[in-house]
Formats: sequence, structure tokens, C-alpha cells
Amino acid sequence: MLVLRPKTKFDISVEAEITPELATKNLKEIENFQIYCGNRTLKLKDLFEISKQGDEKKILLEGDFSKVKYIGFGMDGGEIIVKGNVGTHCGALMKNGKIVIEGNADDWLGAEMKGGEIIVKGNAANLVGSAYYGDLAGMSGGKILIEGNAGNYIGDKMTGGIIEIKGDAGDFIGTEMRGGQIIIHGSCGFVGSDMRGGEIIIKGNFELLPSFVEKEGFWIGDVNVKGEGKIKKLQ
Amino acid sequence: MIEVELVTGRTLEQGATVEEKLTENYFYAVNYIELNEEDFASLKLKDGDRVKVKTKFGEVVVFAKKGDLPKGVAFMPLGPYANIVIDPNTAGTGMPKFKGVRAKIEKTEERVLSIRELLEVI
Amino acid sequence: MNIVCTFCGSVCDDGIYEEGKVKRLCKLGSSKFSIENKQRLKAPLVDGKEVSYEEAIEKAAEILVNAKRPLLYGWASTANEAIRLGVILAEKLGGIYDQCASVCHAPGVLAVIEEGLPGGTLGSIKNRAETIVFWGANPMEAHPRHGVRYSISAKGILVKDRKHRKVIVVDVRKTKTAKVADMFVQINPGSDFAIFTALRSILNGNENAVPSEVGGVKKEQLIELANILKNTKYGAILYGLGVSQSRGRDRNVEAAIKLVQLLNRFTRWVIWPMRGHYNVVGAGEIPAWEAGYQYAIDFSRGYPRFFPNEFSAVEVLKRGDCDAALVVASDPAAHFPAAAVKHLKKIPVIQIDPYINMTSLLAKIIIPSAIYGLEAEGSAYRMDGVVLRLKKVVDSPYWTDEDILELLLKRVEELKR
Amino acid sequence: MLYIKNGIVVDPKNKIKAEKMDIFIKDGKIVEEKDVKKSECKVIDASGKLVVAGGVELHSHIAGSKINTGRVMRPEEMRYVRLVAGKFRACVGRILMNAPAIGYEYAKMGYTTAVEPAVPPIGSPHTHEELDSIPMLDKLALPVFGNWHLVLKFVAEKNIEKLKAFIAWALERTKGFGVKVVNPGGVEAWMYGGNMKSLDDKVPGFGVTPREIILSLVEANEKLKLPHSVHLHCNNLGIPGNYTTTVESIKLASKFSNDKRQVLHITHVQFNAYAGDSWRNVASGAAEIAKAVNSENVTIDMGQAIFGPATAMTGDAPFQFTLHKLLGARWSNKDSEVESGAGIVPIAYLPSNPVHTVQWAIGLELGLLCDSNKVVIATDYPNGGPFTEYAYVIAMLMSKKMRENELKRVHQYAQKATVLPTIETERTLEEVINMTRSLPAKILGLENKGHLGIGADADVAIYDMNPLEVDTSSEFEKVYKVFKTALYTIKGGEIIVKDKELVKEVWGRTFWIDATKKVDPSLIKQDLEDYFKYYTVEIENYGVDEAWMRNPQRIKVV
Repeated sequence: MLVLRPKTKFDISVEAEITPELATKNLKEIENFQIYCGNRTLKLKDLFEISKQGDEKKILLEGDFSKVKYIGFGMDGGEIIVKGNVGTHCGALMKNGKIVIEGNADDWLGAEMKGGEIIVKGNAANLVGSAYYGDLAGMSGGKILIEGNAGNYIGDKMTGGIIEIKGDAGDFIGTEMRGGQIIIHGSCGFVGSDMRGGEIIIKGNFELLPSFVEKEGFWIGDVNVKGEGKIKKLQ
Repeated sequence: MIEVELVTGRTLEQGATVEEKLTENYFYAVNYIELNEEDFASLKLKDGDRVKVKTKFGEVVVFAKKGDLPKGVAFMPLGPYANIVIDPNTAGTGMPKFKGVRAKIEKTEERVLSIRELLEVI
Repeated sequence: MNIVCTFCGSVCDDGIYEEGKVKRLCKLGSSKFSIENKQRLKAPLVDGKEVSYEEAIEKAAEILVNAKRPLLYGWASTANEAIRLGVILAEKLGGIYDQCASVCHAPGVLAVIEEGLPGGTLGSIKNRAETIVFWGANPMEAHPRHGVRYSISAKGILVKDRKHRKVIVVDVRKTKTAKVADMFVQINPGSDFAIFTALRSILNGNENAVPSEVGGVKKEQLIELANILKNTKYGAILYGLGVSQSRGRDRNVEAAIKLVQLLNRFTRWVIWPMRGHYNVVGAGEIPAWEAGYQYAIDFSRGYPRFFPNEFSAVEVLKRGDCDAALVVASDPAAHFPAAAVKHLKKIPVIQIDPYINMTSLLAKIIIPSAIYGLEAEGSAYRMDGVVLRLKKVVDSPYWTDEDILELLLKRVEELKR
Repeated sequence: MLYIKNGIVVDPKNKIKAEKMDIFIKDGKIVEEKDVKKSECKVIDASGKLVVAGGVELHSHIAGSKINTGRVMRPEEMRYVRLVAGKFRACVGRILMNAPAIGYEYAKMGYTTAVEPAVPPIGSPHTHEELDSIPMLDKLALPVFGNWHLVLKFVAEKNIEKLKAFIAWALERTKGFGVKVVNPGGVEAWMYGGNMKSLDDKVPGFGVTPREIILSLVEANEKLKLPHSVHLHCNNLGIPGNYTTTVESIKLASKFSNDKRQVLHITHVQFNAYAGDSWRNVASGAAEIAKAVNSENVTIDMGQAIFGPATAMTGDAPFQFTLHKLLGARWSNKDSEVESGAGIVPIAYLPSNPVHTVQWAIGLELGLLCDSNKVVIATDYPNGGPFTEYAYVIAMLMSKKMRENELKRVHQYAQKATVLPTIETERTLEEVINMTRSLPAKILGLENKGHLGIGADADVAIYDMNPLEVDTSSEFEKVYKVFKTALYTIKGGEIIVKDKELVKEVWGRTFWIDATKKVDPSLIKQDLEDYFKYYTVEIENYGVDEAWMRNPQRIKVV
């Protein structure tokens, strides 16, 4: 297992594409792992205290990582535990493994995620499980659980997998969704615009768009794309 | 005190003075809020009176005017006064929400800060 | 002599300049050319002290080269030549390029990424559009001559005049433009998206999905509007900040574009944003060809990346994620939310601008520049992407933005070597 | 001064077929040996290497509002990083690239000249600004004429003299090089949702037909003796069965003669060469088209489709809308004043898709069935795909074996819907050098391009291959590799690529045609004045002045 702690409070954001794979490398490789801070190219050891405890494919991030981006980007197995907040693009393009964030997550959490699991104990920001600009599909597999609230644009163009939000979510949930499931225990804004498939299940209030029709206790749409997505009330 | 949906926008005066920001002309072009006539009356306002505009994001004192607006909608010219109270969250888009924020309006005797003073308190 | 107006996105090119007086232009254009009212510096200032251009630029170069993440912001009110240098400067510095659209029409760019932009030039609208819908746009105040020159009462070759054209305004308040329209549809704030969606449902033959009222508009009126749109030979939706700055932002624009795509299955419609500053389009077009994106471009890794949720100036400042700023031809201190201005007050700010403004009050270095269209020549993009050549009609002691940036870029390259 | 020593030169224009020769360069020109002092020359040892003229791109959408909107609309394209900023500019883009990348990639491929073939006239200042941001290349721009109201008016009036004066005026104002015609009449019809289905449909509001528009513009173009012929994007592009329209359009050339060059250039013919009557039974019409091409005084470029992502962007706005509906993809459109239109739609060509396979095969058929002196290699970038894959096209044209291999991996529909599998022709090295150099230069009327004769521009490409030792038919992998990246590229006498790497950034010229002295401008003065009342810009602010351009090069027509 690899344990990282920020040496200082970061003013300028840091980009560190750390995946659990790194924990299996030797200490020197880990220390010299390339990271970025603004326009400077640095080594992991320049900004973080590093301690390696065995070869387990696991990373423990202790402290405030809210300005550290791309944690677990594209990871394919192993585990990352963040004892604090985490920056943007965490777990984006993830294929396998597990990320647990004990604090809050920033935008693009699990964007275009393909598999694995992300758990956020706090809140998540916007674009959770969404497609990156111009791409045709968002999250396609795996599971994201947010125990707090989430922001706007959740599960854009989602084709598979599950996003579950225990609190409230923002506006535009499951836009152009084609498959998979979004479960919201709290309330949210507009839901399912241009949805073709998949399910959005909501316990609280939400705003139904004038492009869904009621059918046997749930709503089906979006009629503008001849969609067969379902919006259901969570019982 | 009333609650309104606050929108901001361009005006001809704001535009015509936008390249002379530290002048009185600009000051008067951007330091007011327009309220629907009924809303205006309900606060017992007369022209030249000042109101405090409060939102989740800040508060600012400006002059009150009557405007051709639906009840419950208020308008401020875009500029530094409005920018104290609009919603700065960009919600994943990069764009703050300049239009459409819940605001509380109350009559006040506090004075309207100058542009320089406004920058000081930010 | 003929002048090209450098105030709003209409870039009216029929102005006349005679002995210090302008003719034909609107109130905004006239104010632009009335420089006697404007507060301008005599010379560049560094920490409040007058210095030469060379000294100010030298100091600016040092600040920028030493910064880990400089923000280069503004660009909507300068010439193409300066913008191009600005993009290259951002690339050399490994900084961030962002421009005024990011607090204006940039959500429209996100919508274009989703759906494209079925549009046309102003000349196409003027000559062909039988129906014009101003949605969340108030040109009578923001673009005062737009109506006469390009839209409301413009005389076209195919659509002759105002009598042959229907003007519809959709807005949350009865604006000056609404007062001259044939039809005003008043909507509740934040309901644009739902209304665009309802119109699509109606046009798609799914009226049953539309409830009796959407966003404060009765279903009957929505059906009436949908019928007008559908039965127009050639129409244009011209949308303003009411769409891009309110709830829904980019999604509002996207829904509007989807509506236009649908309308083109029945007849011809185009859609276009009512861009604000005279060259805000150039501030996007030039980085697009130089770096692939229009705004919110980060070069910290040596190549451009685009993430407005992180790299737009407001976000960068709110996140405290920059340690120096170069502001060119813009006034973020006046036009950004307070939460963003806070950080701007903490970092060294270099300003290049013809006028003193609110940003000048917090800038470390202020470099005064010539006014394009009056004191300097260059090119600019009208709101519809048509490039016009800005004229120089009077001499001035000021360097142009292009001159200043050229030297700044040169000094930055030398310092980085 | 440069001295390229012992290279194996192939120079079709000067009838040099793989001869060992020395090339001397001074002041940006190819000169005779006696004109240089060898001791002062920088020497490039090209022993056993292929030495040819710099490539001439005849049709590639490299600048202007179309490609720029394409970039904005497709950030997923721009995420591909080609080059990190350093000595050279940062370069991004998979197929659509930023402007520096376009210049660098052409240079790396050994190309030194390129034509932007579809300039909306009112957009010409934008196009030139963007062209001015493309390093490495000499550039030309072709404004579009075929739907311009004034053109339609003069055609309706059958007034060729006015049309001549107008062309001269427009080329000067747009700093254009020649007359491009896109879907004549069809784009104007599109303004009300229509299109032109045949050469004899009538354009709404004008009563003229595509046939009349083409014939009138060719007549005016020929009478003006412009270096380039009319450059035609035919009607009915992208529609099954359209090859007949193309053949008919080609035959219009029989009414004209010109002993120096073609009288009509038909562009990206692949997109206009479909038989069948729907996408379900689409087939190749290339053989019929090749027959027509070979018997008329016309030239073509291929519009080759390359498997992978692409972006359709043309002035053919109605076609783009059709494509949008067909694919359900993003769609941008630009109706330009009362001049022209355009559209943009992302596409991809997949080897598993029967239609795409037919498209891919048709381009190659055209390259093999037309006379090698009539067909130019091009992908209609980015419509057919990237220009960076010209090496693939070259290798395919040169090797039947490679084609057989490729035909095995693509959808087998191509076997019955095209004649590609039966074509035995293998292009020689001299032929492909012609198809990428001498021929496009000749078609454009650029006398100093596309060859290495004395007085030619010193644009040279050196490839890592000894043509005397390579069997291009069987060693197609090597051919591909060789033409993918030049060993050296020399632009205007400066070495810009060395050992396959960029070494220097240079800025080329932009050629434009000044035919204003050949016409009487007063003929159209009144028409312009009347017409500009309906423009949104003043006539004095319309167009581009040389002073605003980086490096304009006026070519006067006498």
C-alpha cells in the first residue's frame, strides 16, 4: 500500500494521474512519478510525503486532495481511499477497482467510467458519470454511490452502470441517457431530457419535462427522440 | 421585505457608459434595481429610495425604481452591484448564473457605495 | 470618412467620421467615439508610477514568466491581430487563455459541441427571414441598430420590409424590443428549457406530453407559436443572454438548436447568438484555429486543453487556481461575480486597455492602449462571423494592443530561453 | 544556396524518369549548376534517395469558417495531441487539426502548396487570416460562385461580359485564385428547403439551370484566360445514382477547347460517382465517369475516403442537411448573405460498413481507371479523411497485391458493387509523382510548381527510397512508409524538414489572380451598387486588401 500526504496546502492545482498500479512500483519510481503543478513538471516527492507499506495495489490519500486532479484516472483495478476531498476527473475512464472518497468530490467524477466502484461519503459536484465534450457515450458500467448531494449534469449520455445519490441532485439528470440507472433519494431539477433508454428513479421532487408521458404509474420518454427511458418514483 | 426572482441585463445607459467606469454616469447607470409597481408600492418606496438586495451570495444597497416587470421579478443592470448578489456558481459550465436568483428586498437607510468602495468590500 | 464601429457585435460599418464627430451610429456607437468623456492614462503605470511602455512590458513579462499558472483574459474588445498574439503568448507561458464569452455566450459553444449550429449570416436573415424570434435578447438596448440594419425593419431583397416580417419576442420581462414586436411571449425566469422542449413535443406530434401550462405560457399559446414557426418560409431565432446566463445555460441553447434542427424538417430556420462585444467572435475564432478551442483553454501541459468548468476565468479565480493575470481589453473586476474578483485582488494583475476601469483599481501594471476603430487599424469579427477591417481615423500617442503584445511575447520568449 | 547531390530525380513535367541528378537552389528557385558557387552551398547528400518536387494539394479544406466551426463542434477531435509546444507550436487534432498542425503535417509529408477550395466570398477575410496562420505552405483560395445572386442574375441575362467583369472583381476582392462552383443553383434552392435534382432544374427566383450556370461560368472563365479552370463540385453530391449527373456535367466540357489545360476540373468525384437508386443498392459508377473523363478535356481529383473518422464540410448545404438526417449527427449550417451556404457534419468511414466500403473503392477506381494525367490524389480533407494518409492512397494505386489484401479485410459488398477487385493497373512511381505534383500544378496553372526544372520554385521533397531498387508492386509496406514522411522537405529553398523531423518554420505566400485589367469594371458598377443595398456591409468594406495579408502574391492575367 502506498500512502501520500500533501506537504503543503496547494494554491495552484496539481495534476497527478495516480492509479493503484503505482503502489506496486519500487519507492524510487514512486518518488519520481511525474506530476504537474501549473506549468511546472514535478515529481511526486516534491509535493507529497510518500510512505510505502508493502506491495498491495492500494493507495491511501491522507489530507486535502481537493486541488489534486485525475486521481484514479483510467484505473484498472486495486483501490484508492481518499481521507478527505478530491479534485476533478477522479475515477474518470475507470475500468475496474474501487475508489472511496471520505470527503467531497469535484466535477467529472467517474466520467465515462466503464467499470469498478466509486463511493463518495460527502458530496459530489457536477458532471458525475458524464460524457466528455464531444464524446457520444458517458458512463457505461460500474457503480457510483454518493452519500451526500450531487450537482448538475449527472449521467449525461450514460449507457450503463448505476449512479446512486442519497441526497439531492442538481439540474439535468440523465440527459440523452441510453441505458443504466440513476437513483436519487432526494430531489432534483429537470430529468431525462432526450433520454432514449435506461431508468431514473427519484424519491423526492423533480421537474418533469413536457416530453414525457405517464404510463402505468411511471413516465416514459423522451418523446422527442422516440425514447423508451423510464422515470419512476422511488417507493 | 419581499422576495423576488432577480434577473440582470444590459441597458442602453449601462452600455453607453461602460468605457467610463469610474464616472458618475456609469455609477448611476448600474446602481439600481427595478421592481414591479405593486412590489415597489408594497415596500412603501418612492423614487430615490434605497433598498438592500440580499441573496445567498451577498448583499448590496442600490436605488429602487419602478419597472415594467411581472410581479415578483426584479431587474438590475449588469455590473458590479449586481455581481455582488448573483449566483457565482457555474455548475459545470464555466458560466455563473447572472439571471434568475432568489433575492430578498428591503428598504434601507444605508447609502449606496461608490464603485471604489464596492471593490474594497469584495 | 467611413468608420467601422467597435462597440457591439453588430459592428456597423456605415459610420461617418467628420472632424471628431460621428454620424449614423447609435447611442452606444456614439459614446464609443466620444473620447473626450473617457478617462485615459498618459503613460503606463507600474505600482502607480508612470513608466515607459518598454519598462512596463519588461515588468509584465517577468511576472508572467515567473507565474505557475497565469490567466490571460479578455480579448473581446481588441483586434484579431492582438488576439492571435494573446493565444500564442498563453501557449508560450503554459497559461490559460479565456475570453469574455465565458461570462456571455460561451454556453452556446457547449451547445454547438452537442448539436452543431445551423445558422446564417446577418445578410441571410435580412434578405430572407420572414419571421424573427428574439429569445432572451433585447437588441433595442444591447444592439440598437441591429433591428434597422439586419433584422426587425431591415429592407431585404426577398423580404422587403417590416410589413413583410413577423417579429416575436420571448422574454421574462417586457423589454424595449418586446414593445416593438408583433408577438410577445412572456415566460417565467428559468423556464426556457422546458418551453423549447414543449415546442419540440408539439412539432413532433406529441402534444399529449405537454401540460396545460409550461413556464408560465399556456399550451394554446405554445401551439400557436409552434404553428407560426412551422409555417414560416424562412425564419431566424436570435437568442441572447436570457438564454445563456439563466438556469439551463448551455442546455437552453442546445434545446433551441434541437428545435431549429427539427424545424428544418418542415421549412427553413436558422439560429444565431446575439454576440455582445464587437470582437467577441474573434476572441473565439482565432484560438479555435490556433489551438482548437474557443475559450477556457489551458496550456499548462504544453498543449491546449478545454474544460470550461475548470479553466473559464470565473472558475479559475473562484478556485484560486492562478497566480497572475493579464487582462486585455476587458474589465473583469466589474463584470465577474464578487467571489471571482476576490482572488483577482490577491494576485498581480497586468492590464492592457485604452480606458481606466474597475480592474485598473486593482492592477499592478496598467498599459494604456490605442482604441481600435478610431486610433488603430485591425480586423474584427461581427457577431455572425463576418470579418470587417477597423479603420484608423486619428493619430494617437498610444501603442496598439498588437504592438504591446508583440513586444511582450518577444520578451517572454527571451526570458524563457 | 543548396546543392542536392546525387539524388534520383523523378520529374514528370520535365520527362525525367528516375535519373541520378544534382539539383541546385538559389534565392528560392531551382537554378543551373553554373549559377551557384558550390563551395558556398549547403550540401544535401541524396545518394540513392528519391528527389521530387514538393507536393501540391489541389483540394483541401484547410482554412475558413467551415473547418473552424468543425473544430469547435468537435473537441473530441482536438484532444489528440500531435506536438507539445517548444521550438514549434503546440499541435492538436486527430483529423481536424489546428492551423500550425496543418502546415507542419503537410510539410512532413513533403507537400509545400495547398488550395483551400471553398471560400464563402463574404468570409474571405476570415479565410485569409486563417491561411496566414498556416506555416510552411504556399496557399491559394477558391471563392464560390455558383449560387451568388449576381452570378445567377448575369447568367439569367446571358451576359458573359458582365460575368467576366464580376469574376475579375470578385477574385480581386476575395484575393481568390479561381472560380469554384458548388452544387450550382442547389444551395440557393436550399434556402427554401429545396435542391437541384438535375442539370435542368430551375433555380427558384432566377429561372436559370445548373447547366446554364456551369456553361456560363466556364465560358467567362475561359474568355478571361484564368490560369485555373472552373473547379466544379457537381450537383447531387452524396446521392445514390448521382454518377449520371456527373457524367453529364463532364460532357459540358465538349463545348470548349483549351490546349494548355483542362476546361473544367471536377472535384472530389468519389462523392459524385454512385450508381444504384438507394443506399441499399448503391454501387460504383466510377467506370462510366472514368470513360467520360478520359474522352473530355477535364481533370478530376479523387475525394478518396480513408477508413476512420472524418468530417463532412462543404459549401453544399442541402447535402449536409441530408447527411445530418441520415446519421442523426451534429449539424452546422451557414447560409451566407445571398452568396452561398455551407454545412458541417461529423462522419466516420468503417470497413465493416458496405456503403463506406463502396466509397473507399470508388476513389481508388477513379485513381486507376482515369488517365494518370487527369486524376489527382486527394481526400477532400477532411470530408474523405485525413490528408496525412496520402501514402496509403499512393501505395494502393501502385500495388494490386495491397489492394487484394485490403479487399479481404473490408465488407465484401465491395466485391459485387465495384470493379476494384478486377482492376489490374498498377500506377508507376512516375505516375503517382505526377498525380501529386506536376498534374495538380498544371491544373491550377502554377508554372513554377510541381516540377524541378530551372526557374521552378525551390520546393523539393526527398524520400527515403531508391526508386531504382524498390519493387513498388510487392513492397507496398515500404512505399507507404516512405511517402508517409519525407526525409527532407525544402520550401522556397529552406530546409524545413530534415531526417523526417521539423527543423524550421517558414511562411509561404498566398497566390491570387488579378484579372481586373482584362475587363471593363464600369459594366457592373450599377449592378454592384444596386446589389450592395441589400448587403450588410458597405461595398468599400467588402473583401480583403493585400496590405492585410501576410505574404500576398498577385498573379496578373494578361
